[in-house]
Amino acid sequence: MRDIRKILIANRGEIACRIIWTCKEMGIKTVAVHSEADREALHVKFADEAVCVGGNPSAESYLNIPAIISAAEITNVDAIHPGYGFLAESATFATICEDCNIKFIGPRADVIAMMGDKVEARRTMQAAGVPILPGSPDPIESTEEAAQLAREIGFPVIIKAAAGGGGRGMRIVRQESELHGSLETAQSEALAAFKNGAVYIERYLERPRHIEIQVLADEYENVIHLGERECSIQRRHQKLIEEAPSPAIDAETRRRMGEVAVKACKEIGYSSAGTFEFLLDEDGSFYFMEMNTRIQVEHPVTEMVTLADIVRNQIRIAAGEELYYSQDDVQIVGHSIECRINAEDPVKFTPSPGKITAFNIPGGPGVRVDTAAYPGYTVPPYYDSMIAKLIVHARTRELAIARMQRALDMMVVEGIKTTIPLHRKIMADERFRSGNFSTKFMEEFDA
Amino acid sequence: MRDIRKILIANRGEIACRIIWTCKEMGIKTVAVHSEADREALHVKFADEAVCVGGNPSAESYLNIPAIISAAEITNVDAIHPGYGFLAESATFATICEDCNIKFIGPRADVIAMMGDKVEARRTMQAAGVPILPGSPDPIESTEEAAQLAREIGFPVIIKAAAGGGGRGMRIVRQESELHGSLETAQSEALAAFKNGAVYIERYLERPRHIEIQVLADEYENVIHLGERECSIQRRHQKLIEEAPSPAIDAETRRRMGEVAVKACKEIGYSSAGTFEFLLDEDGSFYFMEMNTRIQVEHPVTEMVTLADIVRNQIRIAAGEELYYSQDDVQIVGHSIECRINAEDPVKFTPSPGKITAFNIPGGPGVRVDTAAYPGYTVPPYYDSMIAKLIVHARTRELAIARMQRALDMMVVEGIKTTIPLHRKIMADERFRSGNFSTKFMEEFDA
Amino acid sequence: MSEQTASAPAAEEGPKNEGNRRRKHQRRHSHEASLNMDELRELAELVNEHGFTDFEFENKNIRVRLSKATTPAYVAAPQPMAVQAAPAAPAAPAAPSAETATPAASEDEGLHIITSPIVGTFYRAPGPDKDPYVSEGSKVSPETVVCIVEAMKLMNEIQAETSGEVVKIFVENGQPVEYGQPLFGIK
Amino acid sequence: MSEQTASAPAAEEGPKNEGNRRRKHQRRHSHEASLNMDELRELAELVNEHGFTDFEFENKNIRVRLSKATTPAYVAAPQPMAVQAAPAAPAAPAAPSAETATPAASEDEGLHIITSPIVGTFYRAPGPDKDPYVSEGSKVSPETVVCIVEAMKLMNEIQAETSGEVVKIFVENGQPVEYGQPLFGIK
Repeated sequence: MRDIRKILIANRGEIACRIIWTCKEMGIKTVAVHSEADREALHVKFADEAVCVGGNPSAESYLNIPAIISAAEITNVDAIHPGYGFLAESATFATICEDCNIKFIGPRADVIAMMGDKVEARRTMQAAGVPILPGSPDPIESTEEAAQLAREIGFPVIIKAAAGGGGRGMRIVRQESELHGSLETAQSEALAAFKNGAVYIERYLERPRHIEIQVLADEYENVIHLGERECSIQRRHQKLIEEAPSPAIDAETRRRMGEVAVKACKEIGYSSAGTFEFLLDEDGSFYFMEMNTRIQVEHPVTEMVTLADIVRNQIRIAAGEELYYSQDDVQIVGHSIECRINAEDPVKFTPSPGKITAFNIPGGPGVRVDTAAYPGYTVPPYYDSMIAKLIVHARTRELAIARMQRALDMMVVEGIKTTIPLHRKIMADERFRSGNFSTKFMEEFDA
Repeated sequence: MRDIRKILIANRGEIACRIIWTCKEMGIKTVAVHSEADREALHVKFADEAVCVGGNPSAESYLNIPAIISAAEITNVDAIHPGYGFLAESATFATICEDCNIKFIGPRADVIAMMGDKVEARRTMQAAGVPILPGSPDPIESTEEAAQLAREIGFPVIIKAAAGGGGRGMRIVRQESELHGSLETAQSEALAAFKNGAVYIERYLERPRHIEIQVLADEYENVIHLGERECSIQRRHQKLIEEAPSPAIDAETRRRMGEVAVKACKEIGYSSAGTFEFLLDEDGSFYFMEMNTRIQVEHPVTEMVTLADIVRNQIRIAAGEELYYSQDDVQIVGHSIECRINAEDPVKFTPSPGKITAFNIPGGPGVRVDTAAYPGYTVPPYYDSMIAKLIVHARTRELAIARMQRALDMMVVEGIKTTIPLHRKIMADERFRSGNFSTKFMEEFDA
Repeated sequence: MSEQTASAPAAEEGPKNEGNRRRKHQRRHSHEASLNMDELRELAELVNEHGFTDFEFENKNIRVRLSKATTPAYVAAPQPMAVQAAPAAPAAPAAPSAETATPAASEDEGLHIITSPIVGTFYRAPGPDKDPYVSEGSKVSPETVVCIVEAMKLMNEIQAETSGEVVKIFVENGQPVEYGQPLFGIK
Repeated sequence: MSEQTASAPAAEEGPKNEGNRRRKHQRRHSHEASLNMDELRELAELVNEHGFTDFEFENKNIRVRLSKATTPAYVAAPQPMAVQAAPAAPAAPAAPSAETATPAASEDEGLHIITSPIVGTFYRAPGPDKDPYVSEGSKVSPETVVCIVEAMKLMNEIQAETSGEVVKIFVENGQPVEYGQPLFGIK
């Protein structure tokens, strides 16, 4: 058992506040780190202590490992919570934390490193019995190898960067003639974006859903899952709306996906919270995409339907405690939806930083808001555009949609443009309401 | 089945907003009524239409039956929701609504009238098999009668106004020598406060808990209960903090109390949401106090642990629909606490109306805020001092208290005094945290 | 997009009010010697351009003060009403009252306003085929009945309670009125 | 009662700062006899450029006052930090930095401030038994090492990067410092 009395939060915005809230509830002191632009940010105001770690660009502050480690040392913290983004999936950072005898709140560094390499992760998951899309076991070297493989798998296929994410280094190939050009483009994009040109190839699903399973694993091989999240409403691989449970998943599929994820965690010695992302095909089969070894933006929908506090679980697991509930204790109650409110033009998606002149947060039954914004807050242009997460919970999906519509109507953000109008449109959309949609939803919605 | 497409809300403040939220979720149009002072109030801004019904004193506006009925007529509403307080338990108002062919959202006028008369209510409940405190079946006429009765019941006894509430016309008598004086005082207080000097007498419990059962009844004799609320933290019969479930109630006691309440509803032909208030004695026996034939201030704690929307149920029942879930569907999940944030001095409890210069509402997991206040809002001196209800939900009572402490820390109200510091003190109090307290808690806490 | 819509009235209000004030000040000071109109206009523009909300100028001949009302409370308050006003029922009494409850000060300054003492329906005549109680130009004394407001099937005759001439009628026959809503302007 | 506590610093700040500003401007402009439009323009630009929200000028002939609305944002922003600052750990770097990060303009105006380029622990000397690199009164050139900031077990020598005399040392030996925190004042 490790004594965790003080945690440095190596992040900003709503997730830094979210972590502080749970620390307060656990009686744990908090240290905020911040850039110069974030001196007036809410995570700085709510933390017990705050340290300015550098200039405004993320590389100088929130990605500045020496500065963050120094801040941890001068404030004498027991652990660092990395949140999501920034250093959350940096095996290097996790290793340095270990070396400095500061507990990194997340899985072991070697597990992060393994899951960060898509090819390695795929191989490991396959060995652990997780279904994966038919494809190349190793990075593709030549067009000939790719062609051979694609013929075996069957077109369409997708080329993906081994190190990547967010759509960069990704190409869909529908016939063999396109293969050579797409392979070269993907490799050079991957090299530019991730300093690693390795790509692999796998079957491409035309209308899949993005379904992810939330797991909790302690250091003693106790692993449970908290059901799935439906994350198919994405725009260019950026999630916009998430739900729990998924309208496409029944109890039996949930059990099967959960069991696969739990077994895999045990195989790789995973501990902490984590997420298995799957593609669910129209025929009900599902395939591993990647594992996120950190808290997710969309974790609140799972918290709403299970009443679990996932951050609390992360901290307890990091302290060496055993999971304090079993799979049988996990009940999915009602339906939850999250809308990401971004400081963006709701049509063109161009960022809209600036000062928030009016800000009203909705309240009432079944409404949760995670935000670091407030009236008068200036959204800086340096970071992520998400300013709030609007989350609702109700007995059924239909009631949850009605609640979200009401909450969106009550949410007032003036001074900057936000995605609120887009969310209103999606909530009113017949296809969304039917629950019958895929990751292609936004492409077709835009059109 | 009645068609309810538009509802006038004969109330103000957070409960008016609360009702509007559910109406929005149900696709029902809303009409706000307001006094001149409330022209800028949030319920006016969020409603589809608004009608100024009179001057600032409640008697000229929110209690002004002709003005409210006229407002309902000119806006052509199908129903009126009375909220709590004001006209919510006025049988006269309910009757006039019926006469004007406007559906009063609540039970029938004759049921309201019966429950409004304490002696009558007591008699009816006794006949329906509800345990009542040993005492006088009829109003007490003479000291002799009182003395005879008190000897039978055993001292201490309490004298209560038949028409009353809120502690006026109430006297505890511990020995026979005090009886005559107390009786006269109680009668004259009752006469002054309620224009009705009738009082009755019953056994006085030294350290009872205030436990209430939430019921839902439709017009077809379907009745369910949503478990209990613990409301023992009161100051001069004004509730300050409410919880669900009660730390003193086990599943068996809940079932017994619930069954008694459900049976009574069927006996009296009750329909709509309602609350049975009980005193729970230290030995586990419970006694009927009164029935509230309206939505309660503290209804959110029940909503948090059952995921029911009580206002939605009221409206559906008023529309002539059947209850859409049965007793078996009602699950109590986790623990919820509500703190009433009043614009009052936290020590002296003197009202503190005025302009709110800064207002931050807590967010994050398991936090709900019901409020009609906003930055810049001026709390008028004419009405109730409650400006917000802070409600939390967590897996256990201990976690809920920690969450409430965190939420109280995050809640910022500047410009006026509030009861936030008092709630912080209570949440940190060992006796409160132990769960072992009675309605005497605040008397002893103040001391 | 409604948050943009909602902000529009607030944004318009500032410059409009300021315009009113500026005109008033011009009227008051235009005859005075040491600053002429052009200078004042330039001054006002200058002060506004820099976002000042208050300006005072004074010497032995002259004193100038310019001020712009800031309403931080209004800006900070949620204003979803503007969002909903458009799709709301057209017969809603809220919408007309919002416009007429505070008649533009410039036009109606000096008028005595007869307001509705009750909520109900406004009728100008005692019956459908009858002549109106009063019209523009009618002289009234305090006891003159000027209209009926029907509430709960009761016809409530409203008296002028002042003397003068009816110069403005704010509400149309048969329209709903709320408490305190202006009915007539009397000069 | 902490919300009352929290509001106190904000309330004090306004009048105090305003007082400072007013005094400064009186000093600067008191010799002038009158103002023409060009001067007023210059004045407004000057005041605006410096971000002042209030300006008053008065002599026997003339009195000028300019003011700009202060941001309501600050008032509306939650400020629980003040609440928690008191019970927080006394060795916290946040507390001292909050005070020293922006040295009072009146005292330190004209000083060149050497700030910490990294987060770490501030040492004035190369070792526990050694003399400080510099003291008040020391002359420095750009290459002069003025202190060490220890970060991750590394001793980072900080150079003056300017020439002059050390007139102020903001941080005590052995104290933690954050990025951008003032270390020395050089004149």
